[in-house]
Order: sequence, then C-alpha cells, then structure tokens
Amino acid sequence: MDLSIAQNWFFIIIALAMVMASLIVVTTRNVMHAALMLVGALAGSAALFVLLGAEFVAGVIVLVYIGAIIVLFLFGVMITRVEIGRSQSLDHERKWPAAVIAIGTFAVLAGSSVAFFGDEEIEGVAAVRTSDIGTAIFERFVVPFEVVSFVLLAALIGGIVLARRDDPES
Amino acid sequence: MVTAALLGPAVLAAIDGAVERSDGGVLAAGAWLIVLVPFVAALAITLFGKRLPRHGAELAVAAVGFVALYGTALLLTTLFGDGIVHEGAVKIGEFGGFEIEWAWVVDGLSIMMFFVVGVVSTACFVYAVGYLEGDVRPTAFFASFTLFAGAMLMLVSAANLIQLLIGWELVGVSSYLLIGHYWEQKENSSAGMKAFLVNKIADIGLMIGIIIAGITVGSFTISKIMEKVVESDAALDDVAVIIAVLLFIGAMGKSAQFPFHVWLPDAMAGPTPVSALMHAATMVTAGVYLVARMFPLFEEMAHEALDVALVIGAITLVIAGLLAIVQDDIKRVLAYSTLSQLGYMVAALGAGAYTAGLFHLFTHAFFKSLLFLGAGSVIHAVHSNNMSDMGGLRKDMPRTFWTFMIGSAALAGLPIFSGFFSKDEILAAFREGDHTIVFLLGVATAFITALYMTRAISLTFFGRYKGDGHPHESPSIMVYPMIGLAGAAATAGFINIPGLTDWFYKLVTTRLVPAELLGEHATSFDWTALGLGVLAGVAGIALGYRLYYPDAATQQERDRLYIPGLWPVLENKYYIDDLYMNGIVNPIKGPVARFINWTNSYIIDFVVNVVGFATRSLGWVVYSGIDQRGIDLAINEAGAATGFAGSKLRYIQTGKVQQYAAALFGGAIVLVIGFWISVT
Amino acid sequence: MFDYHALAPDFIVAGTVLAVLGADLFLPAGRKWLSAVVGILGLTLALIPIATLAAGDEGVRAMLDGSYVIDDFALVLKVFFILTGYIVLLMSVAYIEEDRYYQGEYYFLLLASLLGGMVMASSRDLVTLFVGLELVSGPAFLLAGWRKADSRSNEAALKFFVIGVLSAAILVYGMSLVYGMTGSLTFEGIRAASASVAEEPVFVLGILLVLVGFGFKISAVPFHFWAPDTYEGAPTPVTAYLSVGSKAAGFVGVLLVTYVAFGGAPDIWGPTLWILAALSMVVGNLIALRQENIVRLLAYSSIAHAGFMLVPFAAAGLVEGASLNQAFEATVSYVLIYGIMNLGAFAVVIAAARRTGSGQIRDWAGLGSYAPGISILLTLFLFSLAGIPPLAGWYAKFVMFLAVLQDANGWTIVLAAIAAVNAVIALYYYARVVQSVWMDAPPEHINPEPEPTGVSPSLGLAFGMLAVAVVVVGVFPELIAQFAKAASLIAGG
Amino acid sequence: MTIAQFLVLSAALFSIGIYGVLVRRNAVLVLLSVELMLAAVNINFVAFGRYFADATAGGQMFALFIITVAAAEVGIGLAIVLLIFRNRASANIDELDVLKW
Repeated sequence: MDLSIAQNWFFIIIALAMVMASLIVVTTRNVMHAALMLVGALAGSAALFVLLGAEFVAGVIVLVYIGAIIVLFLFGVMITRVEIGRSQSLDHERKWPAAVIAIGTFAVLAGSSVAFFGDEEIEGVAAVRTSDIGTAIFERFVVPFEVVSFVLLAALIGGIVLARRDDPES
Repeated sequence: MVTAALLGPAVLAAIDGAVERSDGGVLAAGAWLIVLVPFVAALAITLFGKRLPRHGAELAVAAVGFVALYGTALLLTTLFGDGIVHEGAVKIGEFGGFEIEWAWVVDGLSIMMFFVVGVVSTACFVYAVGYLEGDVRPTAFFASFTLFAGAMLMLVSAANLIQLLIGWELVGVSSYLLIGHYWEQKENSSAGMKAFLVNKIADIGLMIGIIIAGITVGSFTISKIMEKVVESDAALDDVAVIIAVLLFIGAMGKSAQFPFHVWLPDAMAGPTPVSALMHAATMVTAGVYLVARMFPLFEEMAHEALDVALVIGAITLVIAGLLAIVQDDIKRVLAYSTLSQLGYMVAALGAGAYTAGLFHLFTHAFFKSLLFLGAGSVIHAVHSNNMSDMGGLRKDMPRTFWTFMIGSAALAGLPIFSGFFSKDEILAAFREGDHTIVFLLGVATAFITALYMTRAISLTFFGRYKGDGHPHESPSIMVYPMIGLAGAAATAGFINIPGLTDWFYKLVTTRLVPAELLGEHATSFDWTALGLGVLAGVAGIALGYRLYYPDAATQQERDRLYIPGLWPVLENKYYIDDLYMNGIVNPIKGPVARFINWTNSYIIDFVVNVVGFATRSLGWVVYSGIDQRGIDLAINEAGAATGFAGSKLRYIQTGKVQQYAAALFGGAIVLVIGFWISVT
Repeated sequence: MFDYHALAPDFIVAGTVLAVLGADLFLPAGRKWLSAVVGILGLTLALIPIATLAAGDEGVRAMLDGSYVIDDFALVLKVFFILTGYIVLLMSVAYIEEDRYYQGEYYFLLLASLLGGMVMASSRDLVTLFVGLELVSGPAFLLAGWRKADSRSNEAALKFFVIGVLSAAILVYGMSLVYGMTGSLTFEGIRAASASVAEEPVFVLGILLVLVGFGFKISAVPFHFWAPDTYEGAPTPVTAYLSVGSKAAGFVGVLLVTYVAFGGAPDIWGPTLWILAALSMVVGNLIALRQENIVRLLAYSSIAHAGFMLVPFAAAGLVEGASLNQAFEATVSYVLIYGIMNLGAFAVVIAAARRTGSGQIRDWAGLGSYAPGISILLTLFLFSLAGIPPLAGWYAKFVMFLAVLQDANGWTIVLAAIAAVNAVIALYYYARVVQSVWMDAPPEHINPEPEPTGVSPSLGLAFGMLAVAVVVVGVFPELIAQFAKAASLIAGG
Repeated sequence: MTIAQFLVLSAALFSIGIYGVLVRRNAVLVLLSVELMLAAVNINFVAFGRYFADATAGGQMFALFIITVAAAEVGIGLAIVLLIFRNRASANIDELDVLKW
C-alpha cells in the first residue's frame, strides 16, 4: 500500500474505525451501544463506497440501513425488553471456539486474497453514474429487481402476520 | 426433446412397441399372461377379496391354476415339438443409452420354471385354502401369496437383468409380508424383518453386478450379454469374474447359501403353505435359477466364480445337513434340509453340471414342498411344531404318513424315487470333475440326509403319541394336493434317466445360447457314484432307525445310548429293552446268542454309537457354536453396532442453534483447509 | 428485448401470488380456503404457456444478456415446482383451515416461495440465482413459524432463519469471490473466464463457499442441523414443502453452479460433493435409525436422500472424461422422483397423524388394523423411498448407481459401496415403521372405531395422485427419464 | 488503492460477524452480527466492480440487491423474534432447545 496517496490514508482511518466499531458490536455488554456501533460500521462502508466511486450505493446504505434498518433494530431491542444498559448475560460462556473459528476464517479469506491479488491497484476509472445504474436496473437486472420486490412484499405481509398479537378468541 | 417426452406415454401405451426377437407360436407370444394374471389377481384380491365368499382364495387358486396349465402346455409343446425360444419386449424407459424394457423370455429354462412354479403353487394354494380355514386375515394372506407367485414368475420370465432384479426384490417383499403373517407373536415379525434384511444385503451385490454387466455390454438384455460371451468379448472378459461373483452374492442371499443362510430357518415362522412354496420349492431356487440363466458367463469367462460356488455350496450342504439332525421343530428339520439340498444344487452348478443342478431343483421342488405340506398337516393336527409333542401319528393320519414317506424316500435318494436320479447325477458330476472332497462331502451328506429324515419320521409317525388331544387326518382339500405332489415326487426322476431318457436335458438346453455352453450331460450311470450314494442313504436310514426308531418320550431318552442293533429283527421296542437289560447278565440264549450279543453290544454298538454320537455332536457344535453363536451373532452385532452408532450420533443434534452454526462454519473451514493443502 | 411468451409462466404465477393476496381481502372468514382455489387455478393456467413453449421447439430462449433463459431444464423444473405447489396446496387446505391461521397469507407465501423456485430454474447469473433463492427462503422462514401459539413452531422458524441467513451470507461471500476472480456474473462468463483461474485458491474458496451456502439449502451434512428441528416443529404441509420444494430449489442451484457456471472446474466441486454425499448418506441414515417421531425420521431420511442425489456429482467431478449429461440426468431423475414419493409420504403422515393424534411411531402401531387404506399408502411411499421395485424410488437409486459406476474409478466405486451399504440401512428404518403399522397391536389409548371426520377430500386427492404416480413411474420410468434427459442437455455446456 | 486492502477489510468484518453470531445469546444481537457479514460482502462486490470497471455495474447492482434482501431478512427476523418473545418472554436463542435429537 502506497502511503504517499491521500486515498490510502482515508482508507486506513475508515477501515480502522470500521473494525473497531464492529468489534464493539460483537463484544459490548450494552445493547444500545451495539446497535449504534453497527451504524458506525455501516457509515464507514458508505464512506468506502464514496472512495470507490459508488455514490449511489453509499446513498442507499445511508438511507436504507442507517435510516431504516437500525431504527427497526432499536424497536426490536426495545420491544423485546433487552436490558438497556450493561448486561451480563449477552454472551455465551465459551467464547474460545467461536474466536478460533473467526480467526481461522479471517486467516483463510485474507491470506488467499493477499496471496492472489498482491499489490494489484484498482485503476482510476470514472465513477459509475447513477443514471447508468438506473438503466441497468430496468434493463439487464429487471428480473431480479422484480423478484426482490416479491421478497420484500412477502417479508412485509408475513412479518405482520407473525408479529401481530392475535385476538384471544381466534 | 420435451415434445418427445410429452408424447412418450402415448407411444408407450401401445403394445405395438413390442419387439420380438424370435418366434415360438401363439403360445409363446402370449406368455406374458403368465406374469400378468397373478398380479391382476393379487390386485383384485386386495380390492375385492373381503367381499368374496372364500376371501379371495378362489381368485388366487384360479390364477395359479392358469399358470400351471399354461406352463404344462408350454412344457409339452417343447418336449414333443421343436422347442420354443422366444423373446418379446416392450420398451419402458431409457437412461444414458440403455434401453429399459419389460421383456419376457420363453425358452426351455423358463418353461421348466413356469411349470414348477405353476404346479407347486397350485398344490400349495389349494392346500392353503384348507390350512387357513378360520384364519384371522385370509385376504391379506392370499393377496401376498398371489403377489409372490407373480413376482417369482416375473423373475423367471425376465429377459433382462433389470426386470429380473425387480422380480427378485418383489419376491423378497412378499416373503417379508408372508413370514410375518402371524405377527401377533413378536418373533414372527422379527423373522420377516431378518429375512428381508439379509436378502437386501445380498441384493445390493446383485444390483451392482447387474449394473457393471450392463455398462460393459451396453445392454441389460441377457441374450445380448450371452452374445458377447459367445463372441469372447474382451471387455466383458476383463470384468466377468467381478460380475459373476457379484451376481453369485445375490444368489447366495436368495438361495440361502452360507453365510447368508441364517434367514431361512427363522422364516419358518410363516404359515406352512408359505414355507412349502417359497422356502422350499420356488423363492429359494431363484439364486440357482440366476446362476443357471447366466451359466455361460460363469462357464466361459468366470471359472473362478464357479469355484466359489462349488466351495460355498459344499460348505452349505454339509453344515446345514448336520444342523437338521438336532432340531426338534419339524419345520426346522425341513428348513435345514432345504438349505442342504440347495447346497447340492449350487455345488453342482459350481462343478459345471448345469443340467444336474437344475434337475435337482426340479425334483426337489416337488418332494420338499410335499414334505412341508405333510409337516403342515401334522402341525395342523397336533397344534405344535415340536416333534417331542408328536409320535405315533402313522395310525391317525395314514394318508399324511404315506405321502410323507414318499417324500422322504425321494429326499433320501432311494432308488426309483425322483431324488435318486437327481442326486446321483450331481454326485456323478462331482466325480467327473475330479472334485473328490466335494464328492465325499456329498456322499456323507446323503448319509446325513437319510439319518435326519429317518429320525423325523420315527419321532413323528412311530412310537406313542405324546401331545395333547386326539389328532385327526387333515381335510381332503389339504390331502389331495399332497397326493398329487407325492405322485410327482415319485415319478419326476424318470424324465432324465442317463442313457434312457434325456427329455429334461433337452428342455433346459433349449435356449438362445448354444447347448455346448451349458455343460456336459451324463449319458450313462456312474455306477460308483450311484452305488456310494445309495449305500450312504441306506446306511443313514439304518443308523437313524437304530438310534431313533424306539421312540421315547423325552429328548433325553432319545439321545441316550441304546442297546445296539442295526437289523430290522430288533423291531420290537421291548425286545431291545430286554436285550439291553439282560443281554450280558442272562446268557440263557446259548453261546451263539451270547456271542452275537456280545459282538452286538461291544463292537457294533460301539461303532454305531460313535458314529451316531459324532454326527450328532458335530451337529450341535455347528448349530450352537458356529451358526447360532458365530454367524447369527455377527449379523445381530452388525445390526446393533449400526444402531449404537445411530444412537450416539443423534446426540450431535443438541438443539442449540449456535452450535449448528459453528458446525456450519467448522465444516466450511475444514473443507477449505483440506483444499488448501491439496492445492499447494 | 423481452420474450413475453417465454416469461409467461413466471408472470402468471406472479400474478397468481398477487391474486391470492387480493382475493384474501374480499373473502369472508369462513371461505378463506377459496384463496387456495385461486392459487390452484393460477398454477393450472401457468401450465398452458409451459406446454406451448415445450411444443414450440425453438431451442433455448435467452434474455437479458443470457441471464434469464427458458430451456428444457427450466421448463422441466418449472413444471416440477408448479406440481409441488399443487400438492402442497391440496395438503394444506384442511390442515390450515383447522388452525384458522391467516389462510390467505399462508397461500400467498407458499406461492411466492414457489415463484422463487421457478425463477431459479431459469436464472443463469449469480444475481438472479441469489435473489430467487431468497424468494424461496424468505417466505419459508415465515411459514415454518406459522403456528404462532406453538412454541415448537416458533423454535423451528428461528433455527431455520438463523442458519438460513448465515448460509446466505456465506453464499454471497462466495459469489463475491467468484465475481472477483472472473469479472462476470453470468454463468456463461464465469465458465469462460474460469479456465485461467481454476487453480487459484481464491477461486476455489469462492466455489466452496457457494457450495456451503447451497449445502444448507439441500441439508447436506454437516450443514443439515437445522433440518430435523425445523421439520419437526413446522406445520406438516410446510415441512413437506421444505423437504421437497425448497430442497429441489437448492438442487437447482447446485446443478446450475456446478455443471454450468463451474463446469470448467469439476476437480474442485467433485471431491467436495463426494465428501458431502458420503457424510450425508452415513449420518442421515444412522441417525434415522434411532428416531421415534415419524417427521424427524423423514427429516433424517431426506438428509440421506440428499446424499444419494449428490452421488452422481462426485462421479461427474472425479472421473476424467465422464459423461456430465448422464450424471446430471441421474440427479434430476432422483430429484423428480424423490419429490413425488416424499410429498406422498408427508401427505399420508398428515392423514395418519390426524387419525392417531400423534407423530410418535409407537403410537402408530396397529394402524393397519383400523385404518388399512392409510396404512397401505404409507407402506407404498415408504417402500418407494427405500428403493424397492417396482415403485418409483428404485429407478432413482438405479440411475444413481448407474451414473456412478458407468465411468468408474476408485473414488466412485468407494462412494457406490457407501451408497450400497446405506441403501440397506435405510430399508431397515422404513421397514420398521411398516412393521409397526401392520404387525404390532394398537396402543390402548387409540380409538379404533372409524372416525366421522375421515381424510379430507383435498388431502385424499393429493395422496391418491401421488400413489398412482409412484406406481406408474416405477413401472414406466420413461415418464420421468424423458424429462430428466431433456433437462440434462444444459450440462457440460 | 490496492484491491487486496479492501478484501482484507471485508475478511475482517466477515470474521467479526461470525464471532458475533456464535457468541451472542440475544437474537437481535445475532441479527446485528449477520448484518456485519453482509456489509463485508457489499465491500467485496463494490471493490471488485470498480476493479473490473464492470460496464454493467454488476458489482454495485449485486450490492444493492444484497442491501434490499438484508432489509427483508431483518424484517422477517424481527417478526420471528417478536413472536418468540411473546410466547417465552425471552429473546435468548440458546434457550430454544426443545427440538433436538
């Protein structure tokens, strides 16, 4: 990594922040902190996408994730009355096997990627314009687009059915 | 392509697709009816049987009666005509270039089997009508029984190995249903399960053998495989031994050859007509039939497999024969005897004696089903399977007694009865092939056979009655089939007397393959083999007579060492006792009597007792030491071990979803690391 | 750009999904089952364009840069999903009506999930495949928890969901690596580009992670753990759907990615699927031996069947110059036949469980004496699953063995031997149920008197049709073989 | 910027997500961890899309679909969690082990 390029400094800062935030997500004893730190990590990924010239995706991340999903999570936390504030019982007793699996996964994924790609640079190509993405959605990717609308519809309807409280007599 | 698929069924439905490979007249062309009629009857019995006056028995008898008549007609046409060789087929499927078809072959071999299955089935079915009078579920019985007949006929009519396999498996299923017929007793349904599983193990061998054969030849049609055998195809030659051994493993399962024999004695839990038809006359001969059907392959390309068959057959015939001596259950005596006789057939084929093996199959079907029906008649009368509850039935059940005697004489190979010709042809074949050890074992088993049959007859029909109640002769509907079979058991041997008649030889060699590939045929008696065989039989009867004739009330008494005596003059039981009590201490009969008596007591008695004791002990050792403890144990343990593995393995399913997730990742990582190592 | 004829089946089913939802709004409470009728009509309608497409013989109709395709494989599998939908709808009607739980929404979700399967069958790129898979899974997660008051059903849904989203994450991670190595999302592009990178660890990793993701869907060991718990807890018609429709969708995915996308790298997926096949057969069958609940037994048996279905992959992947078409054909035949017989088994299980009021095998003892019709059908389907000829299951096993032995080497012979041993073990636990049903005395708490509420007509229709199919296909396997053969044309490019 | 640096970052996020899935008892926290894993996948796709200069914007499109699907999954997951919470007054997933063996 060439440290003389400003982009790389941005990357390092964002990456470190994301890793720190994610680590807090999976270790904190405060549920609220976990949810908020996920916001941080996702915001970091949005920043990376800007760095990669994918502004549209970055915008979607901010809107969908940070605007909607996290709110959903906070609702979930509150409705299920997880203790807000520090809680002792959020984790299992035995964490070592999980840590071993996680580190093993990281070693395999990161190691093989570095071994193959080495120092290959991402060429500075012009960013994909949002209008191109719009065209792609409605031409090349129209089938998945329609299908994903069914996924959302099913999740919506089914989610309401499962989550609503039934009348006692029915 | 899909269009073709949609049109496929329409094309299939039309029988125009049928292929005929050679002609054989109207009778042969319609032979598929032989297979179809029993299946239709089985279906009809299942659906409507309960509403019929005799619960479906009438349909069952009509169906097998039809088969018997058709089989007889075909047999007569072949014997007195040119001989029928016919193959017809309807294509039903295709996979990877293989045509899968329903096909039927009508040639000497299958006609012989149609005849045997038809005639013996008819006898057993008619008998069953009487035997099952008042049974809890006669409809289920006759439905499965008819299904069995159809399956067996499908097996023997199969022109390709796939269909043979299907018939083979169906035979196993119907056997399972019938053995477990009296499921109110737990051991009966377990026996059915055991038969099913042991067979299935061997069947997998058969299936793989069939697949390898099909792949090598490019077709599952038996006649195509035989063509390759005739051409000495190199590719087939390379794998012929593997194919033959795998096919033989399948045959070992169905024909209950050592060490797959364990299911057959337990299968005696089924109703007696079932034992007679399936576990003596037909189903168990399927293995012999398979080897015979594929015989040119074994003979020309896979002689090693024939050697295996010879050894396995020889082991089975001795071991099972010895086992028969020590049974108290009369059906078990016959079951072990069946095993032993199947051993003869398999060993005969192993020695290359195609005709002799099949001839024994033919005669054995009649006399052994007769014996089973006789045993069933006795059981029906005394309500027990144990010979210790029988005795003296000769007077109460004369017709059962006389037919049983004829069957026994045939089994023991007494001259002019059918078993005499077939067994001696096998013994001659052993000698012909220089298989001296197997020949000696065969002679020894002839001796043993006569011994255990004499024992069974003595304990059942002679002496005094030890059971409860007053036994009566069975109803006519049961007796007439026995009389019919007795006629066949007495005379079936005449169709293949060396040097005089060779009808049977002609029959079973009327096939698409040249007769040269079907083994040699004896044209004259081998007097040594014949003499030794008859001698062994007579000696066995004599020893059995000596040991068991003076019937006694308990097993302990029966196994006591009696006063010696080999001759019929010692017929009187009390006279023997008298001799035993006073022989030495009371020399009033003069020096000669004393001398005879002394000789008798010390030398002959010694020899007789040693021989008797040794055979008996050997029987016990084999039964309790090897059969019950070793093989049964091994099979039970294998079952228990898999069960145990299952019971422990299930605990990996802890119910904790995160442990499942960990397993998922763990599995993924193991896969990845495994690859990493293999790639770098 | 759009071939509306080719898209018609999917459009009609999509319209049906919405129509069911709309109909539910207007139907009065007592008539909610009519939405199932709407669903059935819609599915029937969808068969018409499929028939015209099949009759057209225009070859492969490709759209959207070849990412969405109508070919024989797609048509065969679409028909399969539609028929599965038919049967599951028929099975569900009485079952769901009894619970009175949101029938309209239930049918909506069921059909939406089926639509996902139909999309997967046509998809020829990673995006469409992934989204289709999610449409199969998402509604299924919800359906598993449909018995809201039953805590077992809740647990089933949560376990299914947690493992499901995890495996989806792994799947897309794998897909991202594949995309990164080949620069293409379409199978064609991946196949073309994979030749130069086939040996690279990152590519191998991508393939393996994709297979792990699908391994969950087909419940192959060691990714199977969710299956028995979910099958047991979920409503039984949903379980039937999961074990057939959802599993078939997983196999569609595996077939497409291995033979089509990674067709150039069989030496990677061959050994992997060899291992998964062997493990699934052994573990599934051994644990099934010890199950006391019939649904759990079928769950483990379906794991074992997944193993049998994977066997031909190993043959295609491990033997040089093996016929890919034939291995493909064998797996498709197995999937189709398995669908028929497993749906049948579940239909009968629903009927028998209603009759006995229990899913425990010991409570089914003596069922044959007071409910012979159900027992005969149960015997039929279980024996078919065990592979006893001439029922359909034998042909599935037969072509599986044929495919693995046709171009054999040491590895495939070992796998064939493992399969052979497992075929025997499997027979044991199926036969044990049959034995108990026919040959044991009924437990005392069962009332053997005929009940006024017998088998519901729709359920009876379902297993009646399946029983006929099991016998007819067993006797005339050509009926299935033709379709499988047509479908196999896409294998090997 | 090298492609490898993005891949290492995404591997790190993915592994951290795995750790979270395995150790967290609360179902909502497990879902949060899954979101981390999906975020890692998005980084991969966008980075590769840029690396290949994919004309059809394939990488970005895939990321968009993953975001949408993830939203649907969160909805489904929270509905199931709510359902369980209502029946058991707990959202701890390790307490769910009625179905086993």
